[in-house]
Amino acid sequence: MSVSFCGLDLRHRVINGSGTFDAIAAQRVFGDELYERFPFTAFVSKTITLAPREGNPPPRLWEAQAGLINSIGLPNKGLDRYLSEDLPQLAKLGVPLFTNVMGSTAQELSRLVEACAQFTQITAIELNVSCPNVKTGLDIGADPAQLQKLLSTLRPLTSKPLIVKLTPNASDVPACAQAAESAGADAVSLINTLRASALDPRRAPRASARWLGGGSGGLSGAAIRPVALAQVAAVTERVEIPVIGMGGVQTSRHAQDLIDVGATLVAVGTESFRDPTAAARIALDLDK
Amino acid sequence: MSVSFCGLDLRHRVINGSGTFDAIAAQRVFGDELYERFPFTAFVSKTITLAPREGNPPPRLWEAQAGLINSIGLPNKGLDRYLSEDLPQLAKLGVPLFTNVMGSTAQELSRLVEACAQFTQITAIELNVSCPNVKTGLDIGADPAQLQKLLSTLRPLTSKPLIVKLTPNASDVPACAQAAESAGADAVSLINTLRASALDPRRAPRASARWLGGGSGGLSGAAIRPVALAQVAAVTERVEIPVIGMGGVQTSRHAQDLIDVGATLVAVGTESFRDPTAAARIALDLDK
Amino acid sequence: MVAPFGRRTVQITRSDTVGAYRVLHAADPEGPAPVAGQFAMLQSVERWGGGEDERPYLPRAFSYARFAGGEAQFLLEDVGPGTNRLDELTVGDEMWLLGPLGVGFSAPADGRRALLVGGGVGIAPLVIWQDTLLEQGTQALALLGFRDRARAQAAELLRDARVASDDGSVGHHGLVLDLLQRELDQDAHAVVYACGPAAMLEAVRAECERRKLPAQLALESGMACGFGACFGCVVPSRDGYLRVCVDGPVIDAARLERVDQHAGASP
Amino acid sequence: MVAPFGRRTVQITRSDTVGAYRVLHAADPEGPAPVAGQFAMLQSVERWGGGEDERPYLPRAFSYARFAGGEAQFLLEDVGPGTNRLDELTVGDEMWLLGPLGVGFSAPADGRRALLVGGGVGIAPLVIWQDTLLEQGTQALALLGFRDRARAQAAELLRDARVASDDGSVGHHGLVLDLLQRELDQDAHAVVYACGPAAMLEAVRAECERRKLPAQLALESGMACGFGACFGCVVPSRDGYLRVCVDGPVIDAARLERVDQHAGASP
Ligand SMILES: Cc1cc2nc3c(=O)[nH]c(=O)nc-3n(C[C@H](O)[C@H](O)[C@H](O)COP(=O)(O)OP(=O)(O)OC[C@H]3O[C@@H](n4cnc5c(N)ncnc54)[C@H](O)[C@@H]3O)c2cc1C
Ligand SMILES: Cc1cc2nc3c(=O)[nH]c(=O)nc-3n(C[C@H](O)[C@H](O)[C@H](O)COP(=O)(O)OP(=O)(O)OC[C@H]3O[C@@H](n4cnc5c(N)ncnc54)[C@H](O)[C@@H]3O)c2cc1C
Ligand SMILES: Cc1cc2nc3c(=O)[nH]c(=O)nc-3n(C[C@H](O)[C@H](O)[C@H](O)COP(=O)(O)O)c2cc1C
Ligand SMILES: Cc1cc2nc3c(=O)[nH]c(=O)nc-3n(C[C@H](O)[C@H](O)[C@H](O)COP(=O)(O)O)c2cc1C
Ligand code: FES
Ligand code: FES
Repeated sequence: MSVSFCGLDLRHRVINGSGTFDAIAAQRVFGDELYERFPFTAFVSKTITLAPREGNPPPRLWEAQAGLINSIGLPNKGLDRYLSEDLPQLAKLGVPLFTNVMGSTAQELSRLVEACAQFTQITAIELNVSCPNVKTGLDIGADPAQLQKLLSTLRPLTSKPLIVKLTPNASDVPACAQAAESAGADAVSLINTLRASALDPRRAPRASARWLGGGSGGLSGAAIRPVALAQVAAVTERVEIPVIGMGGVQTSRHAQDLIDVGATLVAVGTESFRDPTAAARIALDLDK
Repeated sequence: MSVSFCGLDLRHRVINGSGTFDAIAAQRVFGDELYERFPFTAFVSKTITLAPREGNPPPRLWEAQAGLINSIGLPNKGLDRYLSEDLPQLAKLGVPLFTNVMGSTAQELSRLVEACAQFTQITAIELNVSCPNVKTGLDIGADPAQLQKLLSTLRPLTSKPLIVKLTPNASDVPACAQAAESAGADAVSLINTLRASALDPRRAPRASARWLGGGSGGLSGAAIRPVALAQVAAVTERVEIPVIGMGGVQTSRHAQDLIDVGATLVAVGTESFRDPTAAARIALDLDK
Repeated sequence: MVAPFGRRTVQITRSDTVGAYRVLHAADPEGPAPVAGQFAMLQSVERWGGGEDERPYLPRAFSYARFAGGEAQFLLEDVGPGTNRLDELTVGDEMWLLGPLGVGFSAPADGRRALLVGGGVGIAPLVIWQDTLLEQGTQALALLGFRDRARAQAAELLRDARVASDDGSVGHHGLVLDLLQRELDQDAHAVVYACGPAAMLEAVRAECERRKLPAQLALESGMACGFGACFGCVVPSRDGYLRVCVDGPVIDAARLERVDQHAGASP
Repeated sequence: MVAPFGRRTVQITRSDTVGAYRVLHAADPEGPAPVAGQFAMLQSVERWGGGEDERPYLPRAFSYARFAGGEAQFLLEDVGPGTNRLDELTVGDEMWLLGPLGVGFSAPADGRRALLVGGGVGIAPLVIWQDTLLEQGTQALALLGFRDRARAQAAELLRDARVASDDGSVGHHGLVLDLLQRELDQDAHAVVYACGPAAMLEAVRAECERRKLPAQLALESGMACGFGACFGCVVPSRDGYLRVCVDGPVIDAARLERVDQHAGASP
């Protein structure tokens, strides 16, 4: 059963969530078996920024009830080294590549999009707009008007499909999706992690030492699945462009729920940590 | 250890979340033992509206992973019968009463606040602003400017403490809290349930029949605890007024986490369904 | 019957397989004896949750099937994660129990006999109700419907039950409603007590309405709390929504226009 | 050693108490033999989760303590919900195993002898490393520190180990670092291999730096995936953050300015 997405013909409906699978590291760990049994029908890169980023200090992880809080902080080599070092390796995966990029200004994002537009190995560009606006502190994607303006700037810069990865920490996620659509986005993806915190279990009594090195983090996994289903359903009701649904998907049933409310593709994130071939299992079960 | 909250002297820090404990029904079920061992240091009513409401059609509940989705729809007898029938009974509980009210316009809310202001049995008024605005579809409490305007209208109507129960489905919850504070709110409470959905497990293949009679619902319980901690921490950093923290509290550890990030009181909701005396257990353990 | 405030720990003293079902015995020395038709909210103390999907999270409702000598009996069918977990409890394991909860059955007035109509695991409250009625010297004929022979074995929990089965493997091949009609055709001076799948309850309700006979229906509904706190368990009635946990589970059929599709036992 | 892609099911063949710890044996006939210092991500197939707080949710990392005849051995201490669940597994129970993962130890060059410094449950990778070294004919003296006698019993897993204990109940009353210093004072032509609590690792690192001795430290860190996917397990190094799961767990001490407080075994 092949699936059409933004003009692509994909073998099945399951991809990875950005930042939850490092295909290059995985190749070192699992060898060529990774290529032979690559679980995703398209591969989404970690978020890439213009300049290299170290990411947040440890600890970066906290296990919650049926969920994971991460405060990774988007470590990456920066655009140049991604394009020169990683892209040639990722091209060997044999599936379409979606490059996920983030910038805190329209200028930064423009440069990222323009650069990606040059590379034939990159099939589509995913914009991570869950990045805090330096001025307001809010995610740059949380305000529909701002998002529409941003997209209008970026749209002319490439003919590749532009996927907007919406922030779930917004009052009106469907309005953000509509704004993206009206400004020419080819697809939207959601949900990213929900803002979440944890305290150091070994802190002194009545102290509030934050556990995560980044101060706070994002919740993913099973715990957020009902929120993801609601947001995906609300968005598919309001836009015509295809939707990539994600958030807590662990089984084909969960994937089917997202598809049944209108998602075209489904992404698996945290579940790959528990089961690195989860996406393959889910794709297989979906076909049954 | 007594606790001061909005000029009240409370025996401990644990109250109920609105809509998660019906003291009148509980008295019928558990008899006078309920009074003798009343678990909450103050009692918060279900949300009361001007006109009676039937609530949503069943099914109203869905069990999620470590959480509960409800689509109750705020059934209640309406203001008049609440004041004449319920209030005299609730007064027998022997703890301060917080009456939670909701209206979809400033006018409705004004009438509710004015009416409550007349009753000495009511200690404080909690405003549920997680109610969709008829025009925008967004929660009326999701926009700081609107919320500030609303509060400015309501503040002069009563000298009782006004608690604003913030909506968690907002881009900028701390800004909403600040808006409430600046317009004279005496306290804020959070978090209410996160928007969530579920599908009918027995639906036809590839159909999307919503499970909940209300179309979608709100997620509560353990699954939302890390989100609650993050929102409470973000709010206490930005306001001086006391904060009532809630969301997935099941043990004194969870309550202590909220207190450690600055909450004055803690509310228990869903956990009371699993253990009706949970709040008493938590209050006791907190003191240890 | 008023319930103690708070869930209490009870220990499993016996767990028997009865055909497709399980009868769980739990020592509850402090527990007040329930009225027939009342229920308890149950959850295992250990490992409630952690199955596929991490459910169960909330306690589950079960009718008292018997209560004697400080021991409660529950009849259950493994239909999901909660019943699955309870099903695997063995002697010595502990459960949390909140109860007895809800409104039970009330006895027939004016010398009428009782007709107990049960479907599947819904026969549970009829077991204790028949015990009670027979003790009081009231006639209480049980008419029970099951999907198949394995399930029908539970009919042995009642005295002299007449059985119908969907697949014809035991008793009457067809619906328990057929048995009820036959009985009522012969002697209609009866009160009907029914518990089972929604479709069965609705058929019983409609039949009794047609014949102007009193009927009490023990409903089911997804519950979060069992004591009126969540407003989650409602069913529509002629006077608006009723909370099954505090206004029921036993509801006078006359109060219902029809039995909601979500208000019955798993078929 | 490259790992098969995907978690595989392995069966518990033995579970022994060794003082305060447990040694879990699992049949892994298809599993490639690990290099000493490598680890596996483990989770039980049944009931992973459902304890207090519904955790564990993610798999947990454990060093191979031995691997022979298609059977892997893990040494574990019950410190939380994950280790607690693994601790209660019995013969025939199943685990999911992903591994072998990470970079292991490498043997001393130029005829140096090996000093194996372990603390608490951190001795696990030193067991298999000592086996390997002795087989290769390399001297491998084990210096082990424990909190108390119950924990110190695990020293029996290594050959001729010298022991220190915090409470003085066995061996030297004090730190394992004292034993190391004593050894190095006598013969400093050695490579140090260490695994244990962060404070111990840092002391070992500083000592070796002072003496200009090569040292390999097996670090720990909270992990979500174990195969480089999440970037969650990082520790600071002289060249920025390293992922313990793919750049380690064994890291050349020279790469670290200091051992991060989160990078060691539970003390
Ligand atoms: C008053 C009363 C008395 C009862 N007495 C008995 C009795 O004596 N014996 C007995 O066996 N049962 C009895 N029940 C029914 C029993 O409570 C349910 O069968 C039980 O709750 C099922 O739990 P579960 O976890 O095993 O199954 P669940 O997974 O909860 O499934 C049960 C039903 O819920 C639906 N469902 C599936 N997933 C979900 C979800 N995520 N959230 C919500 N619903 C879902 C399914 O479609 C299924 O029909 C009674 C119920 C009530 C209300
Ligand atoms: C490469 C490597 C090899 C290892 N080898 C071994 C080994 O051979 N034997 C062995 O016994 N252990 C080993 N460990 C450690 C082992 O993985 C941990 O002890 C285990 O993960 C603990 O899990 P738990 O659920 O039992 O405890 P957890 O509850 O996860 O607690 C463990 C630690 O995490 C902290 N913590 C508490 N709550 C949370 C929370 N909600 N989220 C995150 N952290 C929390 C605690 O403070 C505690 O220090 C190794 C670790 C690594 C990285
Ligand atoms: C450890 C981790 C790292 C992530 N990194 C990124 C990232 O770099 N860019 C991004 O857009 N989303 C990132 N995400 C979000 C995921 O892509 C996904 O939206 C989210 O985790 C929800 O899906 P899940 O519940 O299946 O994990 C990350 C999530 C996790 C858990
Ligand atoms: C069944 C149910 C009904 C609720 N009804 C109300 C309500 O009427 N008014 C309100 O402000 N909040 C209501 N809430 C929200 C709770 O008060 C609380 O904010 C939320 O459930 C989070 O806390 P918890 O995780 O401890 O349940 C309700 C929650 C539940 C689960
Ligand atoms: S189950 Fe909660 S009100 Fe009935
Ligand atoms: S544990 Fe995920 S990157 Fe190391």
